[in-house]
Amino acid sequence: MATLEELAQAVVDGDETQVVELTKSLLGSGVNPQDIINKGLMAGIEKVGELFQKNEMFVPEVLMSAEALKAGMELVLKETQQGVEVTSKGTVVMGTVEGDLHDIGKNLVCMMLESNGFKVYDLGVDVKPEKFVEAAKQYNADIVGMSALLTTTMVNMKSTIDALAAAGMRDKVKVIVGGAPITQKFADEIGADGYAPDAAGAVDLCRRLAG
Amino acid sequence: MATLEELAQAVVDGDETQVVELTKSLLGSGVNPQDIINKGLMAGIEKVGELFQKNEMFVPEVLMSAEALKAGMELVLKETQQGVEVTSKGTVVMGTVEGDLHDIGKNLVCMMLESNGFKVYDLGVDVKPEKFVEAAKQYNADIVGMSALLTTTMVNMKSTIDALAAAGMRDKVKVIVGGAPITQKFADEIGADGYAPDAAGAVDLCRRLAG
Amino acid sequence: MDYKPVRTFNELAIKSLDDFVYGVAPNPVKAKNGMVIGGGTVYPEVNMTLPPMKIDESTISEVYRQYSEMIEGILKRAKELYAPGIIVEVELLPETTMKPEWGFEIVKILLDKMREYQDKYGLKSLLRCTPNDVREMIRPPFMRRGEMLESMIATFEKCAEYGADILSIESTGGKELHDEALVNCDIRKAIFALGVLGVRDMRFLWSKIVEIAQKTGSIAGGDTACGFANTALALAEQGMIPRVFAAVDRVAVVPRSLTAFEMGATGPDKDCGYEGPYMKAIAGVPISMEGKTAACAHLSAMGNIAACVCDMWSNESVQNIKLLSAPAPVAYTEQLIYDCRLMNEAAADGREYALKMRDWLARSDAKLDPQAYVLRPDIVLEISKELVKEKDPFIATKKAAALAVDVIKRGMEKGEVMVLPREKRWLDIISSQIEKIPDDEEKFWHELQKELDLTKWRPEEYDLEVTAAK
Amino acid sequence: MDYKPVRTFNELAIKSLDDFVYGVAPNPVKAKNGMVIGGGTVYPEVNMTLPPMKIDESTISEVYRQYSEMIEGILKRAKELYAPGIIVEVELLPETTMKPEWGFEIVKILLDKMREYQDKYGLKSLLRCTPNDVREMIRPPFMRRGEMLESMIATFEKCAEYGADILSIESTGGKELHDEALVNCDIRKAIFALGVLGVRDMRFLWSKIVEIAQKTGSIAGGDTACGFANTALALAEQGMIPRVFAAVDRVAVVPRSLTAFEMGATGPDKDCGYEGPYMKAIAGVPISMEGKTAACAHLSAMGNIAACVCDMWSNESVQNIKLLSAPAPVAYTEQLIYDCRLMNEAAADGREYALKMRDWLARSDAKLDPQAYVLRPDIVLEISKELVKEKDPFIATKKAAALAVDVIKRGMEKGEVMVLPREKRWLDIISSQIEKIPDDEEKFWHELQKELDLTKWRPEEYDLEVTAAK
Ligand SMILES: [Zn+2]
Ligand SMILES: [Zn+2]
Ligand SMILES: [Zn+2]
Repeated sequence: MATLEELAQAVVDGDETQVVELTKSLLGSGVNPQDIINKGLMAGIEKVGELFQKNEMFVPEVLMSAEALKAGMELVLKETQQGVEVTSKGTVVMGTVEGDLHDIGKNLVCMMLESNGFKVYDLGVDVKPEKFVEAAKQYNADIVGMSALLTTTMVNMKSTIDALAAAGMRDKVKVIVGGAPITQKFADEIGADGYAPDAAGAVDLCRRLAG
Repeated sequence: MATLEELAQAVVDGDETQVVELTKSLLGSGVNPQDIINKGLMAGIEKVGELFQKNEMFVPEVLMSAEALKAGMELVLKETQQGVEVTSKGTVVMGTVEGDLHDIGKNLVCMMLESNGFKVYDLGVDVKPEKFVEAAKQYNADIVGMSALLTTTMVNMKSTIDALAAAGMRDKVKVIVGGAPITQKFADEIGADGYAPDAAGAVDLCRRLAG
Repeated sequence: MDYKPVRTFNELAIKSLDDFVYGVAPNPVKAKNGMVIGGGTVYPEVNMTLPPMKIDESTISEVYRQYSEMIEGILKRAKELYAPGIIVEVELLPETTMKPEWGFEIVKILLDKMREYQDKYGLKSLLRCTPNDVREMIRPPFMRRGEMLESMIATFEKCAEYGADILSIESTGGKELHDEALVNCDIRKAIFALGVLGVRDMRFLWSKIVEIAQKTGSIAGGDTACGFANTALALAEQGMIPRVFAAVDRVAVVPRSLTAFEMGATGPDKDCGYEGPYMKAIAGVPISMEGKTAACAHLSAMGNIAACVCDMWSNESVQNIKLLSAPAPVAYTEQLIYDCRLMNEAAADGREYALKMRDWLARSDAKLDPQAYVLRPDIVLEISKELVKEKDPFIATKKAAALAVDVIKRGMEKGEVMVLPREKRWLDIISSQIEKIPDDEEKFWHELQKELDLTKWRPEEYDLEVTAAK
Repeated sequence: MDYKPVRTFNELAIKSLDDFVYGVAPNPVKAKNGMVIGGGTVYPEVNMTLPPMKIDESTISEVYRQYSEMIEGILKRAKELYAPGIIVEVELLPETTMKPEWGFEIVKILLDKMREYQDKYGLKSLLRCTPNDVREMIRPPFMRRGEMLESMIATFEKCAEYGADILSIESTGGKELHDEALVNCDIRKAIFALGVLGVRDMRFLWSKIVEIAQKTGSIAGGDTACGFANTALALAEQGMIPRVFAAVDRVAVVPRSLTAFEMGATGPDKDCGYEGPYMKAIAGVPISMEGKTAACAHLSAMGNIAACVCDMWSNESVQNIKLLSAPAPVAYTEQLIYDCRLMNEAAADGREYALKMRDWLARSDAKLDPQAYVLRPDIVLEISKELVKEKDPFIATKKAAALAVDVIKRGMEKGEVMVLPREKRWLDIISSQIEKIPDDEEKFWHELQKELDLTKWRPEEYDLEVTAAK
């Protein structure tokens, strides 16, 4: 018989076919859907988060796991009548600051956050302070994340924090920053709530801040 | 006959014997002592300052010029009855900041300032803020100069500036800073009036600030 | 309008491994002041950038002051260390490219000071001017029209007219798709992004840059795949994607980067293209490379091997911040000069010793990382020899990727290169992805359309028609 | 109490120029973890320091965090680049030496992490612990008594007991007088400061350090003339004093720095002693050197030649500030590792090629600056051979200076070294100053007293009696 451990492992392996099969089998043998989610699927993606954190999984592998998870989830939600709870870890509004065109670091963080159960709104690049504020309001964000790759645009992070304060939003959201030229010291200076040196660190940071 | 130009050149050459001889000869032939000082001796030391500035004289050469100047000055002051004016360029209180033991950069600046006509009080190394304030008062200083070679002591420059302010002295003196880890930006941040990257720069800076 | 290559490369410019060495290029480039790149001497190329600061009307005078301070420090140190010559690269930022008058003013500050040092002290120097590819500023980007393109071209023109010696760019055609390919480790999309989108955009862009160079007497340098394979390199260094993927991607960028030379550029190729050795092997152009002494800008597994066949040696980019010794641009100028001195001293003892030095540089890194391995001079020649057989850049790109996989697999078997255990399966994944790519470009495009996010880029900017229904 | 040498060097440890090469020392040093310095491999030695910050009770936890971050970054990069081993140097600051418990805690943080990397990843490493010579904190300094000396010794003891592998210091005996000598370019006072004051102080201090090393199983490394000849180097680079004076001063420090080995130290000598090659030639100890890749800490005219005969290769010191790539200590770790790889690869082809590499490193700098010229391996051997004939360190110091002048003059005549026109007369000035020095130390001391400012230092701390009336 399929076990919840096997299901979790299939998520770690990013094996969508296997995840679907095992989920079906577990549902068929009457296992509690809430358990399938918590102890199988979500346990798997937690493990993925850990491995990624330790630099033992590559991004495309994490993305495959996230795909597999999604397939499993949809199946459980479709097949079961009972209410099952899938709580989002939090809502993040993310963007590259004004004047800066660099996507990929920011995109990576978005993907990794989504893979790890966050709801993410990606505002793209060259994002003006007002746009961050607007989106934070609109999506009721827990976290606003800003990325910059240029030493000449990192200074715009402060403007966004100021704009959040001016809009009375500063105590409602946590602000995190990242990108090549950013340091913890800089983050402290501009009054951000956190800094992460890479995508794995960003996931960890968001977990702590939204927790 | 000896000329004022020759005297000035003898100062530049750091040739004490020649300076004494020429000074004697000029005094003997009735040249105005004030001219001997201004157009001979001081003109020479001005030239020395310029050459040092342009990295065309070494420190020991400047020191020899200063010695030669001194000998010439003493002679004029001794031999002449008339009042002659030798104005100091300004008074500088100088020290290495608290916690820092590095002498030589600070010593160099002191020597170069003296050679260039400043009155300098060297407070030594590991100088506490209060000591800077006290000395600035006591000597009626125009300029307070601070040196630091360590990144962990440069931060003490700010304390001295604060102490000067607390003592109501901040608008009475100009504050200059220097040393390996110091930058113009740092000088601006702590509210110093000037920064010089080396001894030649320090002389130039003091000239501008005391002028 | 069609943008046709003015040259094609059907055979290698480098005929023998013994002719493949630093300092010497088959087609050296001579600058107006007499400096020859690729004529026997490796020159330092120093690149500097601003410390953290905003650029706008209120700070622009401070921006100018920064550049002025940096160039003075760099030239002073180069003079003190008796550099035989120096290349200065200024990579203009988005702000200073979008306002061509700002970029121009910076170039003027640099060139004026460089001329002063040449006149006063006999220090010869060249300025490489690299505007930012600001077409990206509008998303999805207009590649062949609009204000951004116009500003960028105006910047090239103004700077070239004032005497910028070398024109370069890190163009971004196809980058949106390539970014997506990277994080998913999807070599199919990467190949399309490079071999179709990148090549088509570079044909357009380089026809313009070469025209400006010809008009002004500047040198059309080259165009690295910085936004492509260097992003892969950075992600691999962070452990985000497998190093083997970055290695394969590096070789796959070769036909794209070669496009500049097909359109009439002459080199020196720009520093941040680790694919440079392939350019030198195929087009015979001199190349600038960066490695260990660019650790100020990025870490890499190719610190020494990158120097094997370089004609200029660069620090990529360093901010104007203070180190214990001096501003960082001055410190890195010193380091580059000493690196170059060593290579040039070895070469002064004869070709035999330059080759020894080259081989030590290669051996030091090649076995430890597949990204370094694909830069080994013999491997570069082996792969390049196959690539020049292909007329079509898309096919060549696909072939480049496949050859890279094969070479790395063979290297592993022979114990010549180490691949981490958890990366091995990725070689097979990449292989099987490549095999699925049809040889027909149109067919491939048709196939891919369904998978693409066409809100991110505009097919029409690459002469592509959307034919498939989603 | 008398502090007598336990060893004297009457002949060269290096018998032939062909045995004078990087990576190999006549008397290699083996550490507890099996690493051998001078046994064939050049290892990187990374030194890191704090960014601008205050050190006091309120910031000490941030100080610890900084060191913890730096060591993690350094070791991680060394592991990723497969360094065969790495040496980490911590130069404690005055604050962290005066409070031995702070210095100890820093050393503990470093060692614990280094042990973790050794256990987890097999990365071998050694810690060099260099307390600050805080005796200077009181002016005029007490050299052989008082709280400062006690704190410094306690720091050595605590750190050695916890397992610091190598003990070093940049001792300052005689520095007050030498500083004065430098700015006046007075070689007489410099010789007295080095050959009498420096030697006497080092005999005292190193008897203690060697004792601690023996008690704890640490290695007694060495003691550079950093406060002496490196100050001269820095002043010469700034154009404050002639380069020829700095070159002569460099050779004049040899007998002083040698004192550590006469007292029982075994090497590896500390990085910032550019006189290191003389130590290796005479005492046969392995040496750490720094050059171009220490441009983060100071500029120099010896960027390559410094590496000629090194056994470890260092960056001297770099602050924990962020570069575009990574924190600066990580970037410099990478650079050092690649530098070492290259030297080790050449040596792997045989001694013949290590010697070729050595000669290129030497040739690249030797002709351009007298400070580099006196480090040329053949010159080092030539001068060292004369120095070992002298039993008395004062006479040896005087002789060292005279030999340096002669060698530079001869080099100029032979066109082997360039001396700037306005420096030439300084060689004659220095010569005539040296000639005036009597061979009798007592007589010299008596003569000098009149010229000295004895408010700056205490003759009794050097067993000197003030005999002359001023
Ligand atoms: Zn680039
Ligand atoms: Zn570049
Ligand atoms: Zn030192």
